[in-house]
Amino acid sequence: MAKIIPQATILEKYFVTSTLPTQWCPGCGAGGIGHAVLQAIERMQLDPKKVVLVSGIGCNGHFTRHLRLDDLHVLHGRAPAVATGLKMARPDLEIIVIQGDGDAASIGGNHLIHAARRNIGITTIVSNNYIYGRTGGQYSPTTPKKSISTSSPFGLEDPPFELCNLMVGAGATFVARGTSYHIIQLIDLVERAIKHPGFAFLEVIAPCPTSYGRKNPETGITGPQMLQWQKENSVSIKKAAHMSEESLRGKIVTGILLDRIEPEYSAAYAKVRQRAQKGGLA
Amino acid sequence: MAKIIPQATILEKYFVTSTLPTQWCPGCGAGGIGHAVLQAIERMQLDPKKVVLVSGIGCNGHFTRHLRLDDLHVLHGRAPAVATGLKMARPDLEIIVIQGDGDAASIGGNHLIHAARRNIGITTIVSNNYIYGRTGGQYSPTTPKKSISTSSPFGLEDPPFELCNLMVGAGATFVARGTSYHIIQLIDLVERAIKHPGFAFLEVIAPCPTSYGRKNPETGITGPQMLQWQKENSVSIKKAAHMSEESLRGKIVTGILLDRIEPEYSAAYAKVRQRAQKGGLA
Amino acid sequence: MTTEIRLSGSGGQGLLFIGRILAEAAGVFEGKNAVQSTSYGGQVRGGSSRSDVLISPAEEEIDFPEVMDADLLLAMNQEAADEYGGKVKQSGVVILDTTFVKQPPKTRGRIIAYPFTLKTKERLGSALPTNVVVLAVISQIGALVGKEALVRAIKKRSPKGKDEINLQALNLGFELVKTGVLQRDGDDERELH
Amino acid sequence: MTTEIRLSGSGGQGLLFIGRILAEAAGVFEGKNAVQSTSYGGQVRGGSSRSDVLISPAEEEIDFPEVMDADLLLAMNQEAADEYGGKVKQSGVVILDTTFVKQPPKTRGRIIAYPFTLKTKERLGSALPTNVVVLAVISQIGALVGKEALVRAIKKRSPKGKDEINLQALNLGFELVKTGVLQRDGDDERELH
Amino acid sequence: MSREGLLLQGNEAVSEGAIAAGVRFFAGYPITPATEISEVMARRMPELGGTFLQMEDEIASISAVLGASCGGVKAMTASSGPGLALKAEGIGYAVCAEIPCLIVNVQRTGPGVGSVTPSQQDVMQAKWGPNSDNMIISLSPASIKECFWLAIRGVNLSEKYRVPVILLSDSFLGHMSEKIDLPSPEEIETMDRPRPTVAPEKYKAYDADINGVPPLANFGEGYAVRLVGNMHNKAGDYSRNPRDFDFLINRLHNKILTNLADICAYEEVEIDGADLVIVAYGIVSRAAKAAIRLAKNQGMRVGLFRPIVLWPFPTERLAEIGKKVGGILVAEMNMGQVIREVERTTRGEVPVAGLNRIDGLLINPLDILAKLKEMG
Amino acid sequence: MSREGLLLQGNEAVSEGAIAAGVRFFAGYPITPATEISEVMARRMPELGGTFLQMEDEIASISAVLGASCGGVKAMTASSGPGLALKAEGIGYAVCAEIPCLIVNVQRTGPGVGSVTPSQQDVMQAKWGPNSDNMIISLSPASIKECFWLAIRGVNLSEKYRVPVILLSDSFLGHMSEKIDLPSPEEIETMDRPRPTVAPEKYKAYDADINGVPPLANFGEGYAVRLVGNMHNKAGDYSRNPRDFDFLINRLHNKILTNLADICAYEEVEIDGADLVIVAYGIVSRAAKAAIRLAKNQGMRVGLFRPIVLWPFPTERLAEIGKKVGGILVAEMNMGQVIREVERTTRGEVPVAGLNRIDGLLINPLDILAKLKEMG
Amino acid sequence: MTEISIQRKWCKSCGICVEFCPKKVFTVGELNEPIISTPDACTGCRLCELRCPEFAVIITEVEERSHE
Amino acid sequence: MTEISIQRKWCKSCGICVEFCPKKVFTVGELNEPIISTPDACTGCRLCELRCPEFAVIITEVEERSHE
Ligand SMILES: Cc1ncc(C[n+]2csc(CCOP(=O)(O)OP(=O)(O)O)c2C)c(N)n1
Ligand SMILES: Cc1ncc(C[n+]2csc(CCOP(=O)(O)OP(=O)(O)O)c2C)c(N)n1
Ligand code: SF4
Ligand code: SF4
Ligand code: SF4
Ligand code: SF4
Ligand code: SF4
Ligand code: SF4
Ligand SMILES: [Mg+2]
Ligand SMILES: [Mg+2]
Repeated sequence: MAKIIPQATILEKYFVTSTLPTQWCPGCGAGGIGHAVLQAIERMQLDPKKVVLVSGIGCNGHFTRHLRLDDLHVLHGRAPAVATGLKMARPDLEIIVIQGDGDAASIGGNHLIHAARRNIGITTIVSNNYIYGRTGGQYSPTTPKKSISTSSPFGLEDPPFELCNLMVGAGATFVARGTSYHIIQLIDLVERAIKHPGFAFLEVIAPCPTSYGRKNPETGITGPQMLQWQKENSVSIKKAAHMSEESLRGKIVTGILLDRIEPEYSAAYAKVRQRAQKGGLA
Repeated sequence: MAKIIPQATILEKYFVTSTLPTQWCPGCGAGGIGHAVLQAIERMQLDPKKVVLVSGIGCNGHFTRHLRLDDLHVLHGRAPAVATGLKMARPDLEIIVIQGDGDAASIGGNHLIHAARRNIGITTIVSNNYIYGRTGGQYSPTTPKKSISTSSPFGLEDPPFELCNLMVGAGATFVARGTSYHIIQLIDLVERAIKHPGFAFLEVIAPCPTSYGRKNPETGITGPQMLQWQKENSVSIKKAAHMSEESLRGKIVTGILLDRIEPEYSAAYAKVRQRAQKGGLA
Repeated sequence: MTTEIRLSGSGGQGLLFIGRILAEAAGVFEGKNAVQSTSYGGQVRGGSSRSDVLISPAEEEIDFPEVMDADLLLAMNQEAADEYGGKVKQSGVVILDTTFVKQPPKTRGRIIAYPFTLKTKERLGSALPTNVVVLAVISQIGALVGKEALVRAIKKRSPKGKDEINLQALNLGFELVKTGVLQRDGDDERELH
Repeated sequence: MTTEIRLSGSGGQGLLFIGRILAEAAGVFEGKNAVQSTSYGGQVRGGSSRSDVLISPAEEEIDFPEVMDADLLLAMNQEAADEYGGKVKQSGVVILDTTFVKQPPKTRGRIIAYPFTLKTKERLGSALPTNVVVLAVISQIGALVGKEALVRAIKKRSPKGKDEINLQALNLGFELVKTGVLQRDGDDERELH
Repeated sequence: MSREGLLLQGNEAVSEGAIAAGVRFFAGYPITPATEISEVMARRMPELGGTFLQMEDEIASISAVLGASCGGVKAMTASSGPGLALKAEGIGYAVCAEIPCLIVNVQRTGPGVGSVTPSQQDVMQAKWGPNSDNMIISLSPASIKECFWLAIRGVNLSEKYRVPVILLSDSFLGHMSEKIDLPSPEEIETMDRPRPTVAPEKYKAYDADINGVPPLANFGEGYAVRLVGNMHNKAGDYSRNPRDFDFLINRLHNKILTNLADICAYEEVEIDGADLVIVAYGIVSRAAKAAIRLAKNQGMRVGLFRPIVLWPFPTERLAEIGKKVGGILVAEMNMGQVIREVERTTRGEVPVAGLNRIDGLLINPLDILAKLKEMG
Repeated sequence: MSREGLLLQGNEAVSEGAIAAGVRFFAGYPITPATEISEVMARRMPELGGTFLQMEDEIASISAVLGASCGGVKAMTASSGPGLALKAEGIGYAVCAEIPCLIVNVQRTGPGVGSVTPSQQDVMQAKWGPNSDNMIISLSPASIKECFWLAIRGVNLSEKYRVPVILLSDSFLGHMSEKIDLPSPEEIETMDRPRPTVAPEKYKAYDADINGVPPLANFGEGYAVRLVGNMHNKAGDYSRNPRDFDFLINRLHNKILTNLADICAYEEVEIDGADLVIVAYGIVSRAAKAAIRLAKNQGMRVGLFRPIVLWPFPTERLAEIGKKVGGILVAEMNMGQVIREVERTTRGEVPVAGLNRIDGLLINPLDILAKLKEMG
Repeated sequence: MTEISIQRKWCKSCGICVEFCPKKVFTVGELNEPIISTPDACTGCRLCELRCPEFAVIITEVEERSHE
Repeated sequence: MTEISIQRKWCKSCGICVEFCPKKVFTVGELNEPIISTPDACTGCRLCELRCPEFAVIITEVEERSHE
């Protein structure tokens, strides 16, 4: 287990503490992801000047407002597209995208799959709390069937996306899943995702007690209950390899699900520049 | 091999012949898909009154203007979303969506994956000619690497989508691929797709001699050459099962790649109506 | 004449709820005109909360739907008291929950100060229905609506299983008024703060 | 004085190409003012095509960028001839490719009719550079630009490997004018159609 | 639906109005301050055998609505400014393809993501958001009652004229509660799209004279309907003929402009004899009424002109008023949008002043009163 | 870049102008009649070490442009009406977040998908397409030369004022070729966004006075820049304070409106002594010039007022002109858009007539002449 | 037996029918147009119909005449 | 040895630190707020820091004082 950086250090180096407290509800999963991101950044000794956060609209996107880092808080769903432009213009920057499940998979689904397809060198972290938290708890494209939400008062019949599968289908080269509960693993996953040279996708199962928990007590009502549920229902990818499909049903498989190397897009594009500058059309 | 309906019958029953000739270039793949759709409709003896075509913007979407069927020629990329609304409002209709690769996978990518996720009972046929034909030959999200197009004059470095993989990742329940050359198989695939109770996705590899062929002679320049290339480079899914990944590289695998039954979305939603009408919130 | 009531405090104190009950009781069950409006913010939780209710006789339409000068101001925290205390009519009444409001605000109105939250918790075992207790008090003091209408509205709008405790709270509020335990402060003193 | 030239025919006959060459030769290489414009349609292929070129002396700006009354009209198919024949000045010239135009249009202008496409195929083995042949003819007849400028523009704009054949076509055009083989029709006769 | 009075929020009233008008299909994407409309519809649509769809975004929402409408089901969506921006292309498409639908826009503060506080900043966007010239209808309610009735009116106009109708609510009205007496169904006039009168083989989806609304067959009825957003001829086939363009675009305008008497609606308060007239719409008109009350107390004669239909703008009547009064004050919660129409319409014949507020708070009667006094 | 003359199409000239202004990032999505801009950029950007990105749609395109711009690279996109509609939300975001960028809109005929023929139908959309009040700048070139120079001007204004600039070309101009003498680099003035003058720790991305343009640090320079499209305070943090809203929205307007002298541009032809003045912009102004020529021959005294900057509209100068002449004819290829501004501006002091064409063909000098004669 | 007809107004001379007729019934004409050269070889497989992008080929089955 | 401090202004009394401290260092107060009950049991694993959604827990390592 790698070293944990003291919170005091993180606070001092990265936070604008005058912006705290956060606006989140008690037990919200957004903060945990924030910890993991900052721990990884600090552990990797990234130059904070070169780290840019691109944050989506939604509760989870609110994390970045508390930090002393470049931060582009963009339109709902557009973060991967914005980050793609930024990375192409400035390949020297380390770009971390923070989105919610609605932001990433609903309105932003197309940008997400295209970022994956291009293998653009950004890290996209999606906080999947199974709900639109920020707008008061409507179901999202990841909300499990039968869930109650303010827009599915009779129980949802929409099948959900498996975000990681979607990413694999879209051609992503790094796909991982973690949970808020497994915070130590999560830091490692963030680190691995950042280190991955192409597009890295990390899904984090995160509690939204207010908008999801209260209406769907099966997975816990309060923050601690929801973390407990995560603890009890997660299986590492290693273990999962030895389990039957049946016994995996309803389980959260955590870890790195896919990791392969393909040319990173901004680097690949450099070849286009070379060819263009040599003059000939290919 | 099932019966082929005489073209004379098709012309009389389905075409507004005064709209012919088409505006397509010689050898264009759009027409072949049209044949397959009409053959399947007629073979299945669907009631033409109940068949609605939803056509996207692009050369391929122009097929429907020649027909005597309900036809909604929609905005670029939006066909699956429009069709979803129509199907939910009118589950009695048989809805066939005709899109190009750009329409479906670029601007319309999000609607496509969400239609797949919901398992809405429509048939989506994507003519994949590897290019934006209608706007004069810019690369699309399916254009193979290194291709020359008006927007990749130095050779493309974007990795393409594997559309069928994307659909599998999105949760589609029926995924198939055919080619213009294999027209008999294509009719069968259209029929199977229409019969599938949920969302059915059919990719058709189709030639665009004008915008793709001329700049990328490796896969043929003219219509006949491009069909010939399809013939030589296709492998049925059956055969493919016995081939190594290596030997499958660059091959078009045709046939039904995935076929499973899950509740169709408009039918599933009927359950919500039932619960609502019984009065209780679930 | 339109009666202007402002209910102010923190998010989570249930002011929107009692605003709507009051409006419904007056508007629907007593046939008056009633408007309830809310200062609307972007926060998911917490922060300040404000709910205005305007009530007028059936024949008199309510135009502007926010309180201009309150006939009745309820302030459930210090910030609310400070911010709105000045916008009360000379003839108005300011009701403070001294559980939270430690410093009476500058106001022209008459002040009624009482530790509603504490007392509710004491009497009903939970502080949650304090809003309904206060609702009863306000309705009485302002002579806004009768008890029957309040009961109907509460029954209609209470979430499942909550109507019982809410009705208890309503009774408690009526009792507080009747028994005269609500402490009164004169205007003049307040002006000095 | 601005000279107004309209090149019309079918898509694929290369009228846009020679319009641009003409404009570039006159504008860039001979220092005049030149504008070339196109009627723009939505079709991918085929259909009608129109390319207008306006040329004026260096000191005279060109305002409206479309031909109003043509000094020179080239019609490479019947529809074009019919549609634009009437929009030619009294002093204007109408050049018809009789490979496609079988019926001279109603026009006030002088008609020059010649089977350019057929002859080009005959002489150069391919009909493709017919457009450049006609370009040469037009330039001469209208005294629009010198050969040198045309040669430069052709060299600049021809796709790789096509400049040779285009220069041959240019020469052929010049030859046709010089040798006087271009058949001439009087106005009066045409008016009767 | 009971005849008993009800306390409804604006967002609820709009929903119930649309339902009363026959809407049985809702597709939307959540956005504050419009979410309650989704939430009501999520409950009410399935209860009534209709459909509630939460789509992947606003673009998909308007798309799904148009699809449903083609199937003959009255359909609506709801959003706020940023969402309306995303729907603009689809609304323009609906204008061209002439597909009826209701779009509710609960305005919030902008530009950009802005804030969820009330505003009237999307008035111009409602008309000019889509590309090109678009003749749409836009309505502006000022009370809960009007939220209900204008939703009905919106659906009806949309069907009658085959045109998208945009109902412009705002964050304040959307969350304000007021008593409303719901009418019984028979008190509600509902309108349906004009139905074809020719045999299916002869049917063309765009067959109307230059001022006309072409009959619309629903999908699945055997009319071989072709609906299209490209420039088209009467059959709905693509056209490249300039005459077809001219005819089509003019007809799309004329079908509205030749029916202004049917479409336009406004309220007037004490205009006769007024020295000054306030032009205000939506929630601000209520501050204006209060201001008039206060002004009267102070001996001033002030009137109100309240456009209920904002687009097409009631130019004619306003021009008349402009000739009669000493000044016009346009009070609106934006940087000055309707004032542009007022200035244009009154042609300098009367001084026109603006009172604007964009800080997320309501314009107050006292603000208006002060401004009125300033104007003399 | 050579000093030799060149024959360029409008779409090429716009591209070359943007490049000359320092644009090194292009993201777009193909749409006729703007595709050539993409195609030129697909070649030129990598040649110059810049980036050409074909994004998945227009929304992604404007998004990528904004991302690149934050990185300090001058960035642009190009589209046509339907695409501009899709970009509207992003443009509004850029207004609020104050991120410089150039958006070229090559107008085609609408509504809806419409047709690729020329029009001037997106003038109002350019300003009012996004939700809420948006103070943007929009330019209208009339020649190939101007396509080039206004692209430069657009990039410069965008940087100087941290505002999105919309260049309104059209399908005709985009494909028309004209000679242009390209200037040498030193003849071109380029402008960069105002740079921070404070220490990185003190930097705030929105720190300016009520009329000011706040300095903008690029990402990756250590300033901890926070850019945001929500209502915000000077640090870029969310605000719910009405005073912050008021300050921000007013500042976004003021930074443009207090610099009209720098920003506005128009051309006047023979206005002095004119009986009638034509107001025309873009390609139509050339028909107007021809019409003036023809009118002169017939003894009429006609002038031209051509807004080069369409937004903000040159109200002041036009109001003056309105006072001096006998009539104004607004000729435009739409159903009447700029005429609304002209009517508003001239306050009834002069008769204003419109000449409109929406059939995909150019307004012709003879059309104008006939209308002028009608006006007397 | 079959009768083969080509709608000349629709045909774009793409050559697909020519190339892929299993019986090589068509040849290419001067302007690349398809010429029905050996109609009797036609087996009525309809592949030409199905592959013609312009819907321009029509095969009609005609009664096989008895040996008269 | 560690010192545990909670930023009370930031803490939202969610109970996560309480629930998941392996050493049960915290208990719940009257208003659900976390109370540092057995600070000496703390092993300095920092899980409470990392899991606190409000960044409100700060663990400081202090020099273990020698047995004086
Ligand atoms: C274009 C647009 N549509 C809708 C919204 C409203 N909106 C804000 S956040 C959000 C969803 C948030 O859900 P998610 O992304 O899962 O984030 P969470 O709040 O759950 O962290 C929505 C729909 C918006 N801001 N912009
Ligand atoms: C919003 C919008 N953006 C762009 C376009 C331009 N456009 C028309 S068709 C097309 C792409 C067509 O490609 P594809 O879908 O592959 O169809 P094909 O023409 O190749 O059959 C594009 C980009 C448009 N009509 N609308
Ligand atoms: S609503 Fe959910 S996601 Fe949003 S702050 Fe509250 S707990 Fe977190
Ligand atoms: S451009 Fe390609 S897709 Fe379009 S009609 Fe021509 S061949 Fe077909
Ligand atoms: S396939 Fe059809 S279009 Fe092609 S040559 Fe044959 S008949 Fe003509
Ligand atoms: S039907 Fe078959 S055999 Fe006969 S011409 Fe056509 S392809 Fe050839
Ligand atoms: S550091 Fe570990 S042991 Fe110490 S209080 Fe925190 S969770 Fe408990
Ligand atoms: S985890 Fe943090 S917010 Fe939650 S109770 Fe503990 S200190 Fe408070
Ligand atoms: Mg979420
Ligand atoms: Mg394609």
